[in-house]
Amino acid sequence: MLKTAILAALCVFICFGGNWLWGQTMIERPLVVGLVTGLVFGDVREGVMMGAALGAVDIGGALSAEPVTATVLATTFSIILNVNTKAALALAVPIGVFAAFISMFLKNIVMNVFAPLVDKVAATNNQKGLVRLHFGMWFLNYFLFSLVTFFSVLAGAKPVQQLVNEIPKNLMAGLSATGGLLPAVGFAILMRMLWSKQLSPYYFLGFILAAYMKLPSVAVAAVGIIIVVIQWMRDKQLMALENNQKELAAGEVKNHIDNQNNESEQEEEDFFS
Amino acid sequence: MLKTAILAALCVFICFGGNWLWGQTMIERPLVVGLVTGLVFGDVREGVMMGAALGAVDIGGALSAEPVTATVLATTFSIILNVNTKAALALAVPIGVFAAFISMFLKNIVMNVFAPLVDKVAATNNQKGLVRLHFGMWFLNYFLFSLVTFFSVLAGAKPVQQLVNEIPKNLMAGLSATGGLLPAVGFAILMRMLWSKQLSPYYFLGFILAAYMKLPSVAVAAVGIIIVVIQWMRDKQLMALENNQKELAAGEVKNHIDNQNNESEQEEEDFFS
Amino acid sequence: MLKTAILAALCVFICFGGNWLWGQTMIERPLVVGLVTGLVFGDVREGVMMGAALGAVDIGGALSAEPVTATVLATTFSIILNVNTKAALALAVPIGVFAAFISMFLKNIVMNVFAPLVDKVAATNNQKGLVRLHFGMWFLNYFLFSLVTFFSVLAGAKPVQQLVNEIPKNLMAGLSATGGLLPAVGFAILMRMLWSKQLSPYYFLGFILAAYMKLPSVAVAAVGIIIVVIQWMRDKQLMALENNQKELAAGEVKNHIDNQNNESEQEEEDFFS
Amino acid sequence: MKFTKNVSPDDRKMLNSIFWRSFTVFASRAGATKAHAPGFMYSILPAIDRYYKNDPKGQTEALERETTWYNITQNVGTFVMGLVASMEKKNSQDPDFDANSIVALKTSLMGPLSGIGDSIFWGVLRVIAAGIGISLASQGSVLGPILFLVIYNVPSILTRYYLTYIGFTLGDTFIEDMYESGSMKLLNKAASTLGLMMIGSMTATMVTFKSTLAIPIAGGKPIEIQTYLDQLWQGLVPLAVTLGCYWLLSKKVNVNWILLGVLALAIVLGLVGIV
Amino acid sequence: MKFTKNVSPDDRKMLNSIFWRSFTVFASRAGATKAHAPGFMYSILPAIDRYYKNDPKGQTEALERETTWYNITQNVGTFVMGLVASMEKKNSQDPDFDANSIVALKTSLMGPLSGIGDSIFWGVLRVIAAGIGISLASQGSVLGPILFLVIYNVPSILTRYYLTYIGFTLGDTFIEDMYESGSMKLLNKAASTLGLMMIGSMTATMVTFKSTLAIPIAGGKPIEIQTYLDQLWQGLVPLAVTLGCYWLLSKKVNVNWILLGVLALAIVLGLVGIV
Amino acid sequence: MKFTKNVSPDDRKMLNSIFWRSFTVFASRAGATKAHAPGFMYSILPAIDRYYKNDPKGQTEALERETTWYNITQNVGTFVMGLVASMEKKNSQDPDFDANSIVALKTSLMGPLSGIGDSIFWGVLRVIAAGIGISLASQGSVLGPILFLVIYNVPSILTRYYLTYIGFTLGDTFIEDMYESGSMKLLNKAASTLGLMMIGSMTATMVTFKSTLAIPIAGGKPIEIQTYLDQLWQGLVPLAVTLGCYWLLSKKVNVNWILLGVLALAIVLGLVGIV
Ligand SMILES: OC[C@H]1O[C@H](O)[C@@H](O)[C@@H](O)[C@@H]1O
Ligand SMILES: OC[C@H]1O[C@H](O)[C@@H](O)[C@@H](O)[C@@H]1O
Ligand SMILES: OC[C@H]1O[C@H](O)[C@@H](O)[C@@H](O)[C@@H]1O
Repeated sequence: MLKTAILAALCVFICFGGNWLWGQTMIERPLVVGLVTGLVFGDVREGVMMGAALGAVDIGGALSAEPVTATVLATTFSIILNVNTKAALALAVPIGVFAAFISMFLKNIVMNVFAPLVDKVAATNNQKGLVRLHFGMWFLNYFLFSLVTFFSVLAGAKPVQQLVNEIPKNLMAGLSATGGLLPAVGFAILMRMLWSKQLSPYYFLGFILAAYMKLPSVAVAAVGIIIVVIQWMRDKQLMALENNQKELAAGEVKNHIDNQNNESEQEEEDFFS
Repeated sequence: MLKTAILAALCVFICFGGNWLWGQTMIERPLVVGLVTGLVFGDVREGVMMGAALGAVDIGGALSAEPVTATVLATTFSIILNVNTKAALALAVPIGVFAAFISMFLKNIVMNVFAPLVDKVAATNNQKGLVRLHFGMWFLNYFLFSLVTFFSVLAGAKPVQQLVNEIPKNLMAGLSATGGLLPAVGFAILMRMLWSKQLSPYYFLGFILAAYMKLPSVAVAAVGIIIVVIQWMRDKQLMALENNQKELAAGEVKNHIDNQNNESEQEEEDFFS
Repeated sequence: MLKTAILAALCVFICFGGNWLWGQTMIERPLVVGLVTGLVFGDVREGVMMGAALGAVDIGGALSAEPVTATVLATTFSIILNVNTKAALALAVPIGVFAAFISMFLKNIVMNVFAPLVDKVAATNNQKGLVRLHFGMWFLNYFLFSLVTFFSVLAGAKPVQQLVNEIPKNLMAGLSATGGLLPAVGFAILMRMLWSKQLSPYYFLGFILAAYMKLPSVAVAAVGIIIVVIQWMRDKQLMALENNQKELAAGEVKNHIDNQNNESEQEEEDFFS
Repeated sequence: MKFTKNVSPDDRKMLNSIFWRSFTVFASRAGATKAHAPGFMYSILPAIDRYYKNDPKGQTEALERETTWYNITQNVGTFVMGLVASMEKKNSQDPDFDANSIVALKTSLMGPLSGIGDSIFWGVLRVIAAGIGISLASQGSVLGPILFLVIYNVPSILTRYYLTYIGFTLGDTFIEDMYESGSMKLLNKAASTLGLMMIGSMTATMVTFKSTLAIPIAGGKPIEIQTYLDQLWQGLVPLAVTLGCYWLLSKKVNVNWILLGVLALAIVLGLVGIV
Repeated sequence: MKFTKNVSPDDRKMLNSIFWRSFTVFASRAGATKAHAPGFMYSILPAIDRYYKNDPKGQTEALERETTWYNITQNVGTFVMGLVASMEKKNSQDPDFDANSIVALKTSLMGPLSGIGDSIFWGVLRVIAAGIGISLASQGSVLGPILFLVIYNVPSILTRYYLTYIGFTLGDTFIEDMYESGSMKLLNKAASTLGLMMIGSMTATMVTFKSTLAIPIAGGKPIEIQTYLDQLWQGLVPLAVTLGCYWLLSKKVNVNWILLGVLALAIVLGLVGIV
Repeated sequence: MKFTKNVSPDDRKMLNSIFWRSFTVFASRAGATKAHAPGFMYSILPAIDRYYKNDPKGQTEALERETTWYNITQNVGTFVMGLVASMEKKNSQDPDFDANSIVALKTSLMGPLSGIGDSIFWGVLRVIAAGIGISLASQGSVLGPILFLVIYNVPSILTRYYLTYIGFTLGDTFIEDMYESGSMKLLNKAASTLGLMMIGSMTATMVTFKSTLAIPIAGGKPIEIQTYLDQLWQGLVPLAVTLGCYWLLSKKVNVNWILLGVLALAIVLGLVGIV
């Protein structure tokens, strides 16, 4: 069983890791995963059909299971244990649900430990370090993730399910909640860079438009652009006034007076119509 | 049957055309159409009751059939063919649905061919031409429309229904879609007259208020007026500043200085409170 | 029965009046009212349990009956008439609905007669009068209200219900409507104090945000604050410009010129970023 | 009525003429792009002829201004006619008047006035009249249709009449005030702002497009394209088509070609099964 | 608490007095137009007497300012009382202070503070307390009502107390800052803007009107008038009545006549079957 | 394509390099706070190295700018990469350039571009490809997965390629224009305004919190706390946590402590049964 477990984990690593390493080319969709697993275990037809079955269920992301793990496990069980499609799915999908949680947990929480390193390579302009970090994180994440499949095959489906059921519900809920709250830190960092007392109202405006008026982000952006354009024209008008004033104050009145008058008249034409 | 067909078409022409020629006085409502058709075919009571029957169905525009055609046909069938109300309605209403489409098609699409003529009479200040065009379009539109009723009576209800069913669905869908898209051209013409780079954001604001915030047009207008009033006061304030500046630049400082100060103080009072 | 009626009315007066006299401490909740009535009539256990029964129904204000009256009556009936809980509730709750209306009517409409007196004590700085008025209104209101309970117990539940049913529906509807419309006068008085032509658009903006965009008042306030902050900064910018202009006009140019330039540059920095 | 009293006999003659002509405003319909423009032009002719008496160029320009899309519940549309008359008057007297504001104001009034007008006349009044009429008619009485017509038309025609005068009088005072305070430039900006907002909102509600295309999924429910279009941007196609037309117009493309293009586009979309 | 420490003994005495009086704020209710104004006046008296000690005119003016409609969840209303006290202090010291901002600020705080206050106290806290209380009481235990009262009142009264101080302290600092930066004019504009927006939103939600009139249609379902009113303008009647009252007030019509008028209007509408 | 033609050979080399690197943009994920920042940094390196050739300080600063949260549908994210490249170019040439606008612009583009990108690529294109692929595969044909990959990837990769160039070219022109009209200050204000609005909207939609706490009522239905939280303020907890983090950051608290704090908070909330 060890060889089977390693091969299955490899399939997950290739399809899932490969998809995100290289352009999200969709080699993580059940259709493709089924094909790959079929090739590895020597039954392409079975693999492709299992992929089609899971793919039809998952269209539009309807499945709450992580589809790569689910497909690999279902295909493996079906080819190796020789059970039929239905039974293989019934064994694989619950583990896929657990895998979805693990994936979220790895990406959002475990990988947080590398966040300081990102700042460090940037602060030291350590470009080689950046490359190593980037791909190192990739490897670690998907390697760890493949272990779910590895142990599932090794231990057999049933015991794994039991184990999963024993994790306290409260703990799981808390871990899930971290994923919802952690982006706050990222946004706070962005705010540090953009915030100014003058502009802070716009942060809350964006919040209200999304939270209360239920506008999707394209519409918030459109409203934002409208505001920004109107603001811009007003600012330009005021800048012109200020500059005129400075010139007046500087006593350059005599020379520029005619030009200025014409100019500001023109501007007025622009702004008030 | 020819005489009957001509009389029925005449009823449609009088009621439908007459309604729109003269003040939408509602002589196109089933109630009135029934009376007129009853008078023409010599059975006022039957006409009035048929009108009441159809009128009760159509209140609030619940009917997708064009009511004039439906009422005239139903009344005609009932008086001439001597069938009962139910049967007459069953024959007439489907043709009325077709007539509704023809009416939309004539008004929105066929009549488009006259749009250039409208521009032409305007460009040449040809007022007689305008009058002729106005009433000519009226006659043509409602004359053509009456033909639906004419042929329906002449050919009998059944064959007409069959003919209608044979029009390809895709073509009908396409023709319907033109009605939805053509107003775009009308709005584009209006935009040509009002558009300016400065004010363009407000076009999109109006769009978003209607499309995303689902405001009805009275509410969009109210928001618009609010914006316009606020903008106006700001603009006035800035104009006052600009004018002061110009006077300063022109060296008229000495004479007006006191008045200005008082004035601008007063304005300030106004604007900042 | 007179003694019982007086005692029951006293319970209402103590619980309802007491609650509003002193800090809305919730001694008007069925739970507490039941306890008090139980104490008065010598069966604490029955009172507490009746309170619990009514309290569970009324959680979140689900009951359209006025809870104090309903609880007192139900407890009284149950202890004195010795009927069971269900029956006591069936008798008491309808009278409670009527009492809710009476309470609304007293507070919103009858008490309006004292509104001019409030203005009068203020206009004459009659502080003692204010105190007397404040507590006098309290006493009158809750005394009158207790009479509902008094007469209900005295007359017995049935006849009271009949009486209530005989009030014309139209009159009741009209009286109810007054409660909905009278706050208009209060708001109009507030508007008199805040209204200015310049700011009137914001009144309508608030209306639209609540009526059309369905924003709750916290969100309207948030939008208001956002607007006010943005407006404030613009106003400050314009005030600076105006002040500079006045100084220029006053010929103070020479002395302050350098400082001003620096200052306005700084301001610009502030406002345009 | 106060509004009808302060009007000079000549203006009164003109307004009455506009009132009568307004009955025919919806007689013709010049397609989806101009709607009832000819009817509006016909109705407003008395004003044009009066204020640009010996000025054919003025008449031409005024007529050309009015060739744009027009559609307002006709019983309240006379308000706009009166208003436009008062603005044309000002325009004929003052070379500085910005004639564009006439179109801007007219345009910004269409949506709200029709919303109100249709509610009152088609919603409430007609339904009341029909309710009474049908009750009588269903017993075969001729009184049914007759009462229906009377109940509906008396208030309608009175409204139509007085609004002609109110539009004219209000417009006159308002525009005079603007002039005296020297705010014509601001008036034009305000009218254009409002006009553009209303065209924007009409683009969203009156230019319509709905794709019926659905991609069938083997073993699943079909994917409806319209859902994704709405997710991208509500009313994407109407907005794109309107802006496209505007862009073509600003490139001096003949409007007839644009019309034909939109027609062809819609039919092709139909034939290939997208709508 | 930091907020209670930096207050002078005299202010502390005054604030404590306001705190205690605030318990009676809702004792009286002067009808729908003033609501709890007398309670507010009674509560704020210690501040008025303190800051306008030998100035009966100042006292009168201050009292008159506070006769307007007042209604805030009482446990958080003390925040406003503290704030008003700090503004009256400033007003008594500085002749340039714009006393209107006191009303403006008070008004703009009512809606949001009650929204928050009612949610927390009536929504959450009371429900928690009742849940626990009912569980015990349904077994006949006197502990039920007692625990209910304790759980509810301890946090409520603490909130009431500290907010009195917080309102006063915050207000003091804030207003001092405004003064130093010379922005009092802007503060008044801001408070009035916000106040008007909140009155507008309260007009929409708290002035209510619903016609139950329905026109029966022979052979169809009845037409409900309210539907068409909403189509015309949401909250048309409340807005019209409010603006009407405002207009009458600005024409110096006595407020009692207006009240009577609204009363009569509502009853007549009821009698003729419109509401 | 016009957009790829007007680019100098050196820029072309750089853009191609960015294009290829962009395939790995989502390879790593540095937790919920930085998301795909390292991938973005790796992809943009060619531009940084080119424009700050002998300027390690410039390189460092540029890299540090890019360490913030990054997440855009990757097929359209190259547009932003091109744009950032053009802005880094300007920044390297002009000491007055406000480098903050780079972050501002990038941030403001994330939400809308992902909204559009996800709809088109994950919504429409992938679903079409899967529909066709599954039909074939369910009969056991290897053509199923292959066609699926081809149909999906050809348009995706073309989009990715051209958007790299379009972002660069558009950005270049736009920024040049701003410079000439002397509006850089305004550009920065505009970008920051937009950026803050988008972060505000992302706070509302992407920071999530839902309490499952419910108070059971003896003899009634349970009271759900989340309902009252929403009544207080929609998204109260996400907003409070975000502002809290911001406040801590501005107090120079180390970001790692903040991260830990949020983690601990969430887990504790879970353990005590609030979420
Ligand atoms: O909506 C305004 C107007 O549009 C069209 O002209 C017709 O439907 C009228 O009945 C309606 O009043
Ligand atoms: O809404 C504020 C306030 O209004 C009234 O006074 C009562 O309903 C209180 O319970 C409530 O707190
Ligand atoms: O939403 C943008 C982006 O977010 C994540 O990176 C993934 O879910 C991608 O598939 C998606 O395109």
